[in-house]
Amino acid sequence: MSGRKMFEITNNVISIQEVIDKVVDRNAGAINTFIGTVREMTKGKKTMYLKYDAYVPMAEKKLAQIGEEIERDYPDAIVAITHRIGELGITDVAVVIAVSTPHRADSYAASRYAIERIKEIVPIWKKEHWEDGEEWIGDQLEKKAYPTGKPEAEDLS
Amino acid sequence: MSGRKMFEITNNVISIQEVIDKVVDRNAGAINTFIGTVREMTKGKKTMYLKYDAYVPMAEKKLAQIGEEIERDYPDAIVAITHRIGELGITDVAVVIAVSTPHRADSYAASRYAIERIKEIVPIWKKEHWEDGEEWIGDQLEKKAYPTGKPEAEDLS
Amino acid sequence: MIKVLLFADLEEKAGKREIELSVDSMTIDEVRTILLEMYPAMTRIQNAMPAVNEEYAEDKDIVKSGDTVAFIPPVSGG
Amino acid sequence: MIKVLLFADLEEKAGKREIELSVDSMTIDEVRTILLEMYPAMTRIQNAMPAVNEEYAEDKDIVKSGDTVAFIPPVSGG
Repeated sequence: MSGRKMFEITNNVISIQEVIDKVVDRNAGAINTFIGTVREMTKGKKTMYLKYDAYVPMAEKKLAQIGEEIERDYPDAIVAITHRIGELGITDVAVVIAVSTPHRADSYAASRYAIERIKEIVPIWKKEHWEDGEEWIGDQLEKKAYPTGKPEAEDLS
Repeated sequence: MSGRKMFEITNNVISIQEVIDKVVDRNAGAINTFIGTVREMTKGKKTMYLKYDAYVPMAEKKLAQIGEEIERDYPDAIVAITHRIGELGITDVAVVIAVSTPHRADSYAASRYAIERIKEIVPIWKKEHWEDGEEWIGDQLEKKAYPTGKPEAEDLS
Repeated sequence: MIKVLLFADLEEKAGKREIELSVDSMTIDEVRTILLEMYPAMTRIQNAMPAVNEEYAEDKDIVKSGDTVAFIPPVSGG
Repeated sequence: MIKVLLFADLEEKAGKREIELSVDSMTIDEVRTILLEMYPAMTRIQNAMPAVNEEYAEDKDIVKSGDTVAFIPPVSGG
């Protein structure tokens, strides 16, 4: 894996195959991949496009932390995550998570954990652009926010 | 989706991106992909290569049945599955499942359902080739077999 | 004539994937018995699930001339 | 000098992402109070989680000259 960045924020189109290639392993029998795409309709409102922004160096650190949390719980797992920022249109790929494990159950559990943690601790924000306006999501609490308004103590390390 | 085969048995290398492209949808916010790869070590034995065989027309029908079962439980899901047969080496991709859904939880659940069902009802067999022998798996009960020795009544439709 | 398909270990024991039985009608159980008489080493056919014309079937089902009966050993795809 | 980073709605309210405060040392709570005085419209900074030098921190933590304090609104990646 030397030379390949396992946890990355990018301004470019994400190559799904490249993220998957980072976790291919002779001892892996399963690779679970989660791809987050831009959906047109959310709660009856039509999205024209999204803009993602991030606190890039901290976001990459937090993605790496998620990888470490997974490798602590699943010692044979290999994790790679790439999140795109900038302007994205409908069906564009915003995030790709790839997790390889020897057996399939762990690949699903670890991949699911990764996307939930991204939505909790990684400093990335999206701005929805509708026909009649725009808004930074998260501020709006359209999604699960930190239950206490901020990450819990265990999220802070 | 016209012209594209959503449920396919192939002798060729699987393009993961092509399977994913079949389920991209303007109303999908999530695509879960499961990739089954050939693992080197299983229960302490070293696999040299695998050979997969299938009852091709029935296997494609049963993959399509799995797709229908998922679309019954998750009406907005789109499912594509490709399984490769023939000789595969370590890290080669044997199966790719892609499921798109509006929200992420369903994409994980439906993808997991698909791989479990493949291992229950789709007539595909693998033969392990070790340094000191070879054997058709399934016959060996190295994995979960039909609990009653055959699919249950509900598997037969 | 009934067409029989064999896979995996069963195919290897028979030395072929396809067999034709010159009969008009019989139960799947009877087909299995005939195959075991022809290929006594094919013991695992006992654990194989029958399918008729590409759909799973029951041992007591009757197959007729023109049908294809497949014996599906426990599967191992994925 | 303490560097302050603002994102998303906070950045828009301030009209910039980066602000420098010419102070030697203060709590994060005090930094937040200063920012609210500078930009009264930036009310959502109350719901933002502070980070110091790219790690989440607590409001009572003290930042010193050379540190970078970021205010992280509820995130919405993925």
